[in-house]
Amino acid sequence: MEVSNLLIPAVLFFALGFVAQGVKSDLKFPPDLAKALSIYLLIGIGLKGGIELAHADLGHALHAVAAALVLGFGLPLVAYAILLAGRLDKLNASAIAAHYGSVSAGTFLTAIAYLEAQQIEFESYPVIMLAIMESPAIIVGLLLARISRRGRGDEDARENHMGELLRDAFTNGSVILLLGAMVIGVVVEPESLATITPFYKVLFMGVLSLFLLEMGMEAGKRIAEFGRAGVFLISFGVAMPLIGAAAGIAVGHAWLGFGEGGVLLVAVLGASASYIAVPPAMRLAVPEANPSYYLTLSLGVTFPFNVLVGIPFYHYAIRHLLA
Amino acid sequence: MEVSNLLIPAVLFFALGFVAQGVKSDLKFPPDLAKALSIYLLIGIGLKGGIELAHADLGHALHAVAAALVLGFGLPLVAYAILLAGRLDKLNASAIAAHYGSVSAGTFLTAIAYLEAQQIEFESYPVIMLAIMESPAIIVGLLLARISRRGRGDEDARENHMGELLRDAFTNGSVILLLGAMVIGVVVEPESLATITPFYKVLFMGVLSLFLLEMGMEAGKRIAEFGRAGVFLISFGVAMPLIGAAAGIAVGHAWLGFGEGGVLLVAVLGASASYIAVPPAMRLAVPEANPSYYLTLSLGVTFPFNVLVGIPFYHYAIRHLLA
Amino acid sequence: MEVSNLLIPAVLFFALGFVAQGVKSDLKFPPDLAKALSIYLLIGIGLKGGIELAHADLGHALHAVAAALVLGFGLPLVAYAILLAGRLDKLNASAIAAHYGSVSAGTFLTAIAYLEAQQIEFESYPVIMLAIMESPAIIVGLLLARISRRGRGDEDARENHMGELLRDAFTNGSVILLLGAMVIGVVVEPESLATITPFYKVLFMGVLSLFLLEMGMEAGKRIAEFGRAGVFLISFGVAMPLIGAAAGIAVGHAWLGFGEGGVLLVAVLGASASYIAVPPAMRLAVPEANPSYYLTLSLGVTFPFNVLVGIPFYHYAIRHLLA
Amino acid sequence: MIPTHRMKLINIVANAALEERLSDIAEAHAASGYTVLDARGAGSAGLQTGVLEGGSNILFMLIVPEAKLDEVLADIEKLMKRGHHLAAFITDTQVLRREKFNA
Amino acid sequence: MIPTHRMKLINIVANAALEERLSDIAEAHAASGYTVLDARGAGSAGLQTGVLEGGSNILFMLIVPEAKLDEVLADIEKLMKRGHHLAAFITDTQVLRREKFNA
Amino acid sequence: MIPTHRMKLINIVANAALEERLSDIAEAHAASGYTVLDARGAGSAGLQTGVLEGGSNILFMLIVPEAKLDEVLADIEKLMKRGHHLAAFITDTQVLRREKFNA
Ligand SMILES: Nc1ncnc2c1ncn2[C@@H]1O[C@H](COP(=O)(O)O)[C@@H](O)[C@H]1O
Ligand SMILES: Nc1ncnc2c1ncn2[C@@H]1O[C@H](COP(=O)(O)O)[C@@H](O)[C@H]1O
Ligand SMILES: Nc1ncnc2c1ncn2[C@@H]1O[C@H](COP(=O)(O)O)[C@@H](O)[C@H]1O
Ligand code: NA
Ligand code: NA
Ligand code: NA
Repeated sequence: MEVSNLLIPAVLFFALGFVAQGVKSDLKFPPDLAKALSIYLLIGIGLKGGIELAHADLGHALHAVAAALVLGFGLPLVAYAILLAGRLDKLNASAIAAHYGSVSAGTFLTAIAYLEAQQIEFESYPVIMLAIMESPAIIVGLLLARISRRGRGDEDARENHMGELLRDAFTNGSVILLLGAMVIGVVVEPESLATITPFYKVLFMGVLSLFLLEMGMEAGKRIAEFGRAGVFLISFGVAMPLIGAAAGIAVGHAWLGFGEGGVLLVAVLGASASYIAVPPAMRLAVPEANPSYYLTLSLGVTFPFNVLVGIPFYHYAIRHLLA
Repeated sequence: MEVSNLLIPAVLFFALGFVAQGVKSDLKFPPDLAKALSIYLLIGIGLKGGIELAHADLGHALHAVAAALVLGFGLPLVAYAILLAGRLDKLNASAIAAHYGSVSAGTFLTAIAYLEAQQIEFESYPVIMLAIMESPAIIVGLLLARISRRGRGDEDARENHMGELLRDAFTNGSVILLLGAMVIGVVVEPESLATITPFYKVLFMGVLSLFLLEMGMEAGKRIAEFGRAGVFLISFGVAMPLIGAAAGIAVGHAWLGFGEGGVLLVAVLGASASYIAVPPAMRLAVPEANPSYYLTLSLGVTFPFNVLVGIPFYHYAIRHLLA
Repeated sequence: MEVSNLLIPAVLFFALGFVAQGVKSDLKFPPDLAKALSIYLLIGIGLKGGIELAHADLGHALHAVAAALVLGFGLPLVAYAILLAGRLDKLNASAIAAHYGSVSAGTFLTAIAYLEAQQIEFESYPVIMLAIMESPAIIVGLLLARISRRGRGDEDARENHMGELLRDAFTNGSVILLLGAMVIGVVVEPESLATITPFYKVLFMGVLSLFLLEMGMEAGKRIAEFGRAGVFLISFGVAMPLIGAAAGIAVGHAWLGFGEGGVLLVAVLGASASYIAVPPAMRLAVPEANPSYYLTLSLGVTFPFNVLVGIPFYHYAIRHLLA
Repeated sequence: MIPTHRMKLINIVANAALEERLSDIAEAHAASGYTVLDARGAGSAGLQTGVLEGGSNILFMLIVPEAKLDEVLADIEKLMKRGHHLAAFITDTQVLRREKFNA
Repeated sequence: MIPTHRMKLINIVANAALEERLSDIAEAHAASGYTVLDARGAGSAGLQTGVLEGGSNILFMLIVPEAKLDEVLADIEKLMKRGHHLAAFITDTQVLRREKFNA
Repeated sequence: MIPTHRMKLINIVANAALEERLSDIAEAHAASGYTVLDARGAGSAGLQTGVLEGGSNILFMLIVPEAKLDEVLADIEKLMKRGHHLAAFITDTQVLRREKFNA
């Protein structure tokens, strides 16, 4: 594996943002720019997934969905167990766990850019899995928090009404964008879709690079909060992606039988933690948890780790496994 | 007319936003994104119009302009009469009437996407008419409000000074963008224009889809205000576009002699109501009117009606008329 | 030189914004749009420079860098001397001087659009010079201000600590974006860069036109502040670009031996004044100076002068010089 | 002299996800309206840069007649009891046109 | 102890289209300046989501010496009389450097 | 009745470039946090349209116990002495949960 594999725009722009923050540059991004870019990226992935879903094998697709549900429901439980073992209180553990069951679209797209730069083929199903994996993690987080609250007697109708709890998980903004765009990608005729692909497809990697530049800065800002999080949580932020990647590799290889590229993408789904969809959901669902913990872990530790170290490392491991 | 005609990105993204709001998704758009997108879209239409105007037949162009003025000055009077008949106070009637004399670029562009998806040819003159139709409606609204105020003796120099009144109508932001871009499209040499067309032309339909997604959400938010508007106004919001479309069809077919596509676009010019250019103008010109009425009608009722039902219906009617 | 040379999108969109402000249009741009566009433009120039730097002649490149340093350090001193001669206080003189040693990317890019419209070749080194010239000017401004403050005894550790002073100059947001993107352009393999060029290259001139539209409005708003600046400063805003252009022509022609196109670009580097990178730097480094002076001069006087009059005039002069 | 009327301005700085909850409170107490501004900042919940939704604040402003102050604060207290991270502070203010703020 | 000086902070929440009118009022009364923030909200004019210009609010802040308060309020009253939908509220405030606010 | 506690709300309107300096001051005095809003306006430093960084304001809000007011104002005075253009004004406010604002 040559170094040049890592010298791709996605990774370098992320690094640039990270460095800019490190040298205390006065570089500022309009706060709303990242929000606009992530909306664009989610629609772009959704369309891509839908177009591929249109002529995908239903059997395989269902297996991929099932695998996504297993990872989405399973990983948070693993994370929760580890966090409790580390003596973290149950509510913070619930909120953090939810982030690790979900995924980071930015990391996933970096992995795609990484594969494309090396002309490595990959299956399309992981894109579908990405859209599926937001909701289960949120639901598990909600349920874990509910259980943790038991007997504290400060139950609250609104927060804990099961119906609304599920609604919030499925009407999450990111989920709506991913699934909605996916449906549009499925139902619209190719020639009609062609009118919007110059915008959503041709520009995609360029927009991603700009998004990652800003995320690099955001990740850099979080380093100042490491102290607050403490050694145990910071190390969890590095260890959990390794566990998630291992689970992803097992699922992608043994169960779904994907090739090198597809397995890497599933590994990244398992390894990455959400910093866009899940944090606002946890704000409402587990208000008692401290957002500084879960934002610092998912955005400040796990995200840079996956982008700069994890992806090539998982790839290296997969190569050896398949060889 | 097959259903697939309606399954175009423009319509589906609008529907997605509308649904997202309906299911109370927490999906949020940065408030400034829609403003940026509409600036882009207005410049894009203007350039398109200018490029076509450059090699358009002056005679036809003048007829189109005349027709635009007739619709722009006439339709608000019709709307005003209907609203007074419905016992709405004169000032609210004046403000609402202005919106229906003007046009909705979003609806107009959806109609263009609708035609292109079916490979139906259309004349270029309606684009010029679009740019013309903003100002007259604003002027009529201003004059109607002035008359309504007569004798109320709380005249105010600034609001009612005829010169400034006209200036505001012609220096309206949307008018400046449309006409300015149109002039640029006329005077710049093709090879020089080619440097900016990848941005303004190739991306256009994609940007439109993103804009309509957000407008779908905005329209959805307005439904909560239906009660405030009342049954009469809500039904006016459905009836008036039908009248406007009929007027547009008559003008486009009988006067301008356009084909199926061109007539549909003129129908949409007549049927649609402004929710970008006119509301701020009425805020200053008819402050007494309640913005909740005219925003709810143009954005919450007429816009979705035209995009989801009106366009295919007008098209259907035109087909029968021409057959 | 035919008029059609000036009828290029970049110039016309700037003029449109300027006129819109002149006629007191209610046209509004979301404040953050310009910030987002300028981030995009700086990355775009940086990448362009890096790609060209990759296969540039090192010898020539070093000469270009040296020339950029000479202009960057020299021009502020000239400006400072003139301003003191005009009886301006030393601190305001220091801050204004820094702006004229630095450059305006918007003006530079307008010059590139102007050359491309006439199919005039130009060297790639000026792009590198652009990236170099931000920092020296800031440093000179800081040093001049320090000297001016001598003996005022209200020294402040933080503001005047040499280390931080230099850090601020080199970690300036614009510098980071330009140099960072340049490095990325150098190290990334062509086929990998190709994934982001549709975004950063193909759209570039279109995005520039939108940026210049907003800058035209900003420049227009500044006219109201001319009175505050006074006759001397306003005339300085027209005279200084002429001096800077002359210096640039001398350097570009006699020293660097560029052709017609390259010399014009160096002239514009000399003639233009920064309104993005330097103002925030001076806010911190020379807080005593009045921002209304330097913003009005660089943005309200020198920028429109260069875009509308200067570029073609410098070009005309260069033609005669080379003939 | 233009008459003004004493009222209470309730300010709440909280994560953007709470906007709907807060406007519901305003409605529940029949306030004449409310105002929301986007904000960033830092506090016990850590740094809120305003870049990601999970780290974006709003400043929610609500003007109420003094008679209503306590019932509204009670609802805000409920949110805080539930664990929500927010800063709430009340300022005396004089409004133009008492009737606009339904008192 | 740092000296502060009692002044009046006039807050106005209105549609963005009124920004120029309000800054004209500030100038007309020789205020030292003004501050504007983008806002959204809801009130008698309905929901203001901040997405479309016709439905976007601003929070306009104007600090004036007490002596000037009434003449400024008179101009704001004029706007309201003319029918403009806006919320205006005044708060006591202590400024640093009286001279900055020309009093 | 919900208990509230008297504190001071320090408001500063300054160029965006000063944000880091101001948050440093908040930290230096162990404030529980701070809030920042983007703003535009006009003043002695001229028109601040908010479009370019050099012409963009922020409204920096800092709530402190009265005991801390003076030391914080002293630091702000330092900034002004150094020449920085900013408007600073302090308002009395009543906070919910005194302990949140570490007093
Ligand atoms: N002392 C303070 N002054 C001003 N704003 C504050 C202060 N403390 C907290 N805030 C704001 O309130 C938000 C929520 O506070 P917290 O619950 O402590 O995280 C923070 O993100 C800040 O924007
Ligand atoms: N009770 C209130 N508290 C805070 N803001 C309000 C209140 N009433 C109205 N506003 C704001 O003032 C704007 C104009 O009010 P109105 O004239 O009632 O439409 C609204 O859009 C709100 O943003
Ligand atoms: N009288 C005032 N009322 C409200 N805001 C003000 C006032 N004077 C100044 N400001 C704000 O404070 C900023 C800095 O003020 P200055 O130092 O005078 O330039 C200005 O850009 C305004 O946004
Ligand atoms: Na995961
Ligand atoms: Na119409
Ligand atoms: Na220069």
